[in-house]
Amino acid sequence: MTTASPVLPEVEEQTSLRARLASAPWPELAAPIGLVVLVIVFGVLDSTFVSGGNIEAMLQASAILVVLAVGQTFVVATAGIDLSMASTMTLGAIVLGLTYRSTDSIWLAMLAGVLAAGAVGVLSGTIIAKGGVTDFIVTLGALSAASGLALILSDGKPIPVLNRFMLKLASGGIGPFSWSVIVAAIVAVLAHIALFNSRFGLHVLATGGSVESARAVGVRTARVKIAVYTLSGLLAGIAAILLVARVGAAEPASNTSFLLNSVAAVVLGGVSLFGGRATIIGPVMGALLLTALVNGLTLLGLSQFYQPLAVGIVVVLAALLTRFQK
Amino acid sequence: MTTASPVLPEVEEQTSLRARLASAPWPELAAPIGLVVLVIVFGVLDSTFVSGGNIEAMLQASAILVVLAVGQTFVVATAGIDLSMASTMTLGAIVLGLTYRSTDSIWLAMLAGVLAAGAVGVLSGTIIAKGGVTDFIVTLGALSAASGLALILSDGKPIPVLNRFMLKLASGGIGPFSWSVIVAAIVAVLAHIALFNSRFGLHVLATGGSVESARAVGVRTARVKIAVYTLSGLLAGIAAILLVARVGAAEPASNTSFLLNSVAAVVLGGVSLFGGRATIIGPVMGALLLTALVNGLTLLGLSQFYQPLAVGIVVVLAALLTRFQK
Amino acid sequence: SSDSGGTEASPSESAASEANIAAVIKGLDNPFFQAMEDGINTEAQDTGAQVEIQAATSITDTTGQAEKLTAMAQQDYNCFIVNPISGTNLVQSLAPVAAAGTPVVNIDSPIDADAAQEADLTPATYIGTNNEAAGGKAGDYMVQTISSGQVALVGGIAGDVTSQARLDGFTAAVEGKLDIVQTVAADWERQKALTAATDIMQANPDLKGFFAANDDMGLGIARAVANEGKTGEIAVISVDGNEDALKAVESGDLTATVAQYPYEIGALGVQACEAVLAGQTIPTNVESPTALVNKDNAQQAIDAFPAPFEEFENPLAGS
Amino acid sequence: MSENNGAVMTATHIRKSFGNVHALKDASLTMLPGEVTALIGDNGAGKSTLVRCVCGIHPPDAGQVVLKGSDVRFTNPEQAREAGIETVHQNLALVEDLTVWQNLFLTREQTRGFGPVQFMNRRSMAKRATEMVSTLAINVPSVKSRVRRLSGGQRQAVAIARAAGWGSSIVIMDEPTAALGVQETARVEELIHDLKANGISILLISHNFDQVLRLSDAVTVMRSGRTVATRRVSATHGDELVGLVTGAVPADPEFQ
Amino acid sequence: MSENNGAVMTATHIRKSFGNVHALKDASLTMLPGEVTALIGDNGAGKSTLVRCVCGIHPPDAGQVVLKGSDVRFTNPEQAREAGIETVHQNLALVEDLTVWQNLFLTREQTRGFGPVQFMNRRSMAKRATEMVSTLAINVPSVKSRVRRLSGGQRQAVAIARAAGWGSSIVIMDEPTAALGVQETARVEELIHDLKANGISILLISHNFDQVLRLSDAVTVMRSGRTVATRRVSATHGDELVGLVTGAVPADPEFQ
Ligand SMILES: Nc1ncnc2c1ncn2[C@@H]1O[C@H](COP(=O)(O)OP(=O)(O)OP(=O)(O)O)[C@@H](O)[C@H]1O
Ligand SMILES: Nc1ncnc2c1ncn2[C@@H]1O[C@H](COP(=O)(O)OP(=O)(O)OP(=O)(O)O)[C@@H](O)[C@H]1O
Ligand SMILES: [Mg+2]
Ligand SMILES: [Mg+2]
Repeated sequence: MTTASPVLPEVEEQTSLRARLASAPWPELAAPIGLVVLVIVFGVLDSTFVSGGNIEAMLQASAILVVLAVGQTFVVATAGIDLSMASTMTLGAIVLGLTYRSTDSIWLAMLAGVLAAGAVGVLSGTIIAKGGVTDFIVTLGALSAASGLALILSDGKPIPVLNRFMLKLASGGIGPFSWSVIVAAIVAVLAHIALFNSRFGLHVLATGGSVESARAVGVRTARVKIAVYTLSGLLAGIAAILLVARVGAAEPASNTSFLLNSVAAVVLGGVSLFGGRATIIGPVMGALLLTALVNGLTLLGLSQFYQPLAVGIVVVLAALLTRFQK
Repeated sequence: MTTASPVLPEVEEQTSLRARLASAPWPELAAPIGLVVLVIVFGVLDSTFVSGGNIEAMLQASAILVVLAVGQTFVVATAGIDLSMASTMTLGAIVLGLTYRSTDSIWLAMLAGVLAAGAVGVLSGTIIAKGGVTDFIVTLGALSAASGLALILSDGKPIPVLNRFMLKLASGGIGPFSWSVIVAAIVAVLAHIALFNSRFGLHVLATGGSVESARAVGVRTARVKIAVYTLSGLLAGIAAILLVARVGAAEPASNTSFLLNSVAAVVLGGVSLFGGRATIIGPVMGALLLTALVNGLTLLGLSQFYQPLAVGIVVVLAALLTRFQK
Repeated sequence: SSDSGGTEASPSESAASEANIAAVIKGLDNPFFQAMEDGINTEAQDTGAQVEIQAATSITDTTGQAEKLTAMAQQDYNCFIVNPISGTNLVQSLAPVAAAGTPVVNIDSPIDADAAQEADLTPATYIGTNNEAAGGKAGDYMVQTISSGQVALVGGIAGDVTSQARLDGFTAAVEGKLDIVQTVAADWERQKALTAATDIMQANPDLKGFFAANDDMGLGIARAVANEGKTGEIAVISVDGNEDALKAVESGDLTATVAQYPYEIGALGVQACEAVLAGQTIPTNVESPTALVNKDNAQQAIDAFPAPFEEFENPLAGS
Repeated sequence: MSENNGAVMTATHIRKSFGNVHALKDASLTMLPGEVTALIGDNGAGKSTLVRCVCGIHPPDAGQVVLKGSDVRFTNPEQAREAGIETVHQNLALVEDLTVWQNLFLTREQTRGFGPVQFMNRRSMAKRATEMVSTLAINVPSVKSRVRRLSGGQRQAVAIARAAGWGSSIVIMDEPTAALGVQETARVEELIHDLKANGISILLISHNFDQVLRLSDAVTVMRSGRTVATRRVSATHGDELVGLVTGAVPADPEFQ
Repeated sequence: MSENNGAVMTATHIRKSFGNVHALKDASLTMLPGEVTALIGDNGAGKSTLVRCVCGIHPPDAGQVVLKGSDVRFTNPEQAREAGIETVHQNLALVEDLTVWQNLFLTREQTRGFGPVQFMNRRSMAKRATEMVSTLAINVPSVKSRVRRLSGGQRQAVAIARAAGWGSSIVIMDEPTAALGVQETARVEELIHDLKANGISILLISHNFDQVLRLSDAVTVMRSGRTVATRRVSATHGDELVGLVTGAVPADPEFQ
């Protein structure tokens, strides 16, 4: 009864690279490949692009987007979407600014900022999980509400945050890596571990893969939902710190470009908006890609009107690349 | 062998309202209920809200969003999303303006505008269907590219379009209904028929419900994808006409507020972003709700900082309403 | 005081033709900045200077603007013209530029003084119009035209610095004379301004006037007023002085606009760079002209456009 | 029926409607400890719905569930699993995008670490998973491959392995061998014997009456949302069961 | 094997790999006109993959498919359906969010109207759908209810009704009765007889060897991606089939 046992179909047990490439879902490679190609092309066109200084600048510039993208990844992995990240970040920044102004303690200020942002996440998450309202609507509401709150609190005026520590955070660093870059890197590494080596991460992927099945085997899908939105809120708060450090002030007008870019980085990173599958490296690459793109086009001196056109085309090409690989 | 035939479990054959309500997926009622409640509340708070003049104004103001939302509905019904609608509309408007300036024929101009917008849709649809790139990325690229094109073509300057016909379209009309409202209404009705009484509509829903199954029974899912994006492009073009007529000029300004609102209207209308189920009435209601909301808040004299907060809260409440109904 | 931050420019770069200017300005989709760009380009052509212009992708894109500047700071420009979205968003990126001793010319919106100090950055000069003053001019004229009654304010994106300054200026000017019923944000969009204005008129039947933080919105409001058939009854005043707006004033749709001559600001920016590189001393603060344009002088303004129609002596042209 | 006959689980007078569809009108079920109880009935009779009510997926509209003598009202499946009820759902309830081992260990993860910092012990889970599956199915590719790529029968084997793997007191199997091949079916039947030998009570839903008669001690028959009869297997035969299922044989008086 | 024996469909030396999983290594299949051909094999043997290759869902990596004497290479399922091949997939290929009648008529819609303006004739389709289903299943709720709400067996009945409904020349059924009750199974077997009587060739995949021997004329056996034997039912018996499936009986020389 067991003669057939030589188990077929064969599967290379140790997932060799060849095997991984063969079976890997190509989308996940869009960002890395795109990034590499982009670097080569721009590098050839303009040597300053690959100069140490510029690479430093790019990394620094991408730090905020990387942190946001990581937060967004967890949400998207549960088949959700957090449209409010950008304005949550703004709210966090304002709270940070106000606290700093009144207490003059940057530590307290940063804490307050992160907590405020986290609170938005908790609220959205709870409404989504318990209220059973679609992620899109709730986070859209949060987007509007958070930016409104930021305006009210700041009375619509930017709050300068001139503080040596913040300045260091933006400019200082170890070797070529500024502190903000290091912060972003740490966030990414921790996120990777959380997603792939912790129960939480597994439950996130399960919830995204199939809520029904996840519930049926006892995953607390509601809690997971709340958790991921809380996480994205907190990361928006950390991004707020980096933002204030970079801009030197807390601005009440939310920077809308982060709204779509945070999701774009995630999707370019090969994470499906339908949930269930995710990586951290992908979205990070996506964020770098988007930043490098703008930087490169600027270096090439592409006139302002042609930039949006170029960005649009390159983004799509980057995604298409993975197809032609096949 | 057939004694059990009195077919059980019973199902009311003619789907009575009670039955429909009982089994209906509640989300679909978010927008209508929300709208009703909103009208009542605002009406009580400020009688001008329900005055003929104001209702006229609201309908007129919502016409553009309604047309966009209808287009978006078809895309979302296939589990896609068209982030580019707003800037496609902008591009359409610019092409319209330029053609009018050079040919002085409004008919030619409108045709050109609609075709240009349609072309964007065809392109996105083709890349998505044939290139196998996620809708989000492609339409994000299209968003960027279209607005870039609009800037290049217009050299960043608004193009005045002063024409009697366009003026009529915006101001004139039958009774209380201005022509633009009538256009929007016709679009909605035709869309409803297309979605529920044509093969195309069925194939759209099938594609959104499950691409694999739809393909397996021979639905040309690729064609369907291309078709819906073409449709949303064309409708963006029609919206462009209404926009130009309304403001009397074609502006390169990428109308970002329409970007999310077009999707928000659809989702508020109870259409699932995961595709497969859709209505037209829902999104139309959603569009009206969003417009009435801003109108009402303005009438109440809510200051600029408090409006975003209020909008955010009300949108979420509108969605929550359907839960409390249960 | 007229000490300049640019005097340490090395004599080797003194020839105008050697000016290699990087300019970073605000949003794309607003005619105001188109005019500014034109000004920069034309002036550069006339003087034979190299100029490279970049702009933020949107009026809220503070970090994006900073990134672009940072990128350009990598390249070898010998003078920077910057029009920051906010008082501080470009300071970080300008720090290395200042450190390298490259002159920085600040146009239109001012760089926050304290922040600049923190990064020991001293702009060679600031060229621009005081937006608060511009709002003030509009306010005074509003009082002049309607003397009393209700007015509503339509701002740009809520929390935007320029918008806020113009609204504040207007508010201050009409304080106690007119009654401001409402302030709404229309995100610099004509269509939104139109809708908002329509709503406001519904709510306040005996409204007398609108103030808009820029011409685009002003034109939208004018359209709304026209739709209500109240052109002339309700005064609409805005700021910028774009071509369309001037025409609208001429035709009477728009009551008045406070012209800020972005074209001139851009041109002055280039001249400033030239001057600094030529080792000249220039004033640290140059008021570029603003003028209130109403029906009387509209034609004049249109003829002169984009140049200012009133004479003003150019502090940079001298010496 | 009386509830204090030492039953390990009894569900009585369960009602459940979905909108206007009355899936369960009056369903009752008794499982005696250490026995295999079969639940049979036509398509659409309500078997799976009853299962979903018992294991907390759908809270029933009416009726009560008594587990080991105490009244229970599960509002979510987690509670049911914690109470020792494992289920193989008809739809298998696998997460297609996760690998085989991830599905097997979902909510039962093995972790190591210190205090709050706990990392998943992937290697040992993968190893254990391979054992769990190999006892049931022959042709299953690496436990590291995603469920999405498995064949119909392979998936079912995975779902069964999961339910059997966690020393629970009750295992519910909704048509467990429907998609299985000859060998796999044989192995699952062995498995059911083993579980029973370990004193685990099993609820088996099947359309294969030979299998039912072969494996189970008692049979409960449902017809269009109602329980119509219970029989000891020793005291019934295939034709009677067919008759009860189709309605040719009237319902028992106690259920009328 | 020879291809010009008037076979209605032959697939020869089909190979198909998914990444590093070699689902089909060398699969061949011959269907004679008007016959019921059974395809059996263990879980994961490659039966469903072979079916998906034949009906255009996965273009095969290698090998050829000959339909009524002419070489075909379907790149999408639509072509297969147009060529007269209807399939009941193991996963049923139903759109859960659509109603029963919509699923039945998908791509076969009845429309009325003038010229290009065609409206769907909902009433007549709903009516016809009710007939199609009622011949197969007893307990199916209104054809206006969404498939998502149907029970396992009800879904399968719908899928079968769809495949049988369109006077095609070949009907492929991948484990059609796996989830069906006694009566429904009986009806599906009747249906297969009727189809055969109408000269339609049928490919039946099943793990139920009694059923195979009862219904089919010829049997093809697959083992881990390879066709290992073909038999006339008249010339074989259950034990041999089991042996061939498990590998206890070696593959026929022609397949080595
Ligand atoms: N979620 C649901 N919504 C609406 N109706 C449902 C739902 N689930 C089940 N039903 C209906 O309830 C009835 C019983 O379904 P159930 O799945 O319990 O049948 P079953 O006995 O398991 O049949 P099978 O043997 O085919 O699996 C069916 O008529 C089905 O249509
Ligand atoms: N899309 C796919 N990607 C990767 N591997 C696949 C895919 N489809 C099938 N396989 C693998 O190919 C092999 C054959 O699968 P197939 O579904 O054809 O088996 P089967 O004979 O139908 O089994 P069953 O009787 O259980 O349905 C299995 O090992 C399966 O894991
Ligand atoms: Mg069932
Ligand atoms: Mg199969």
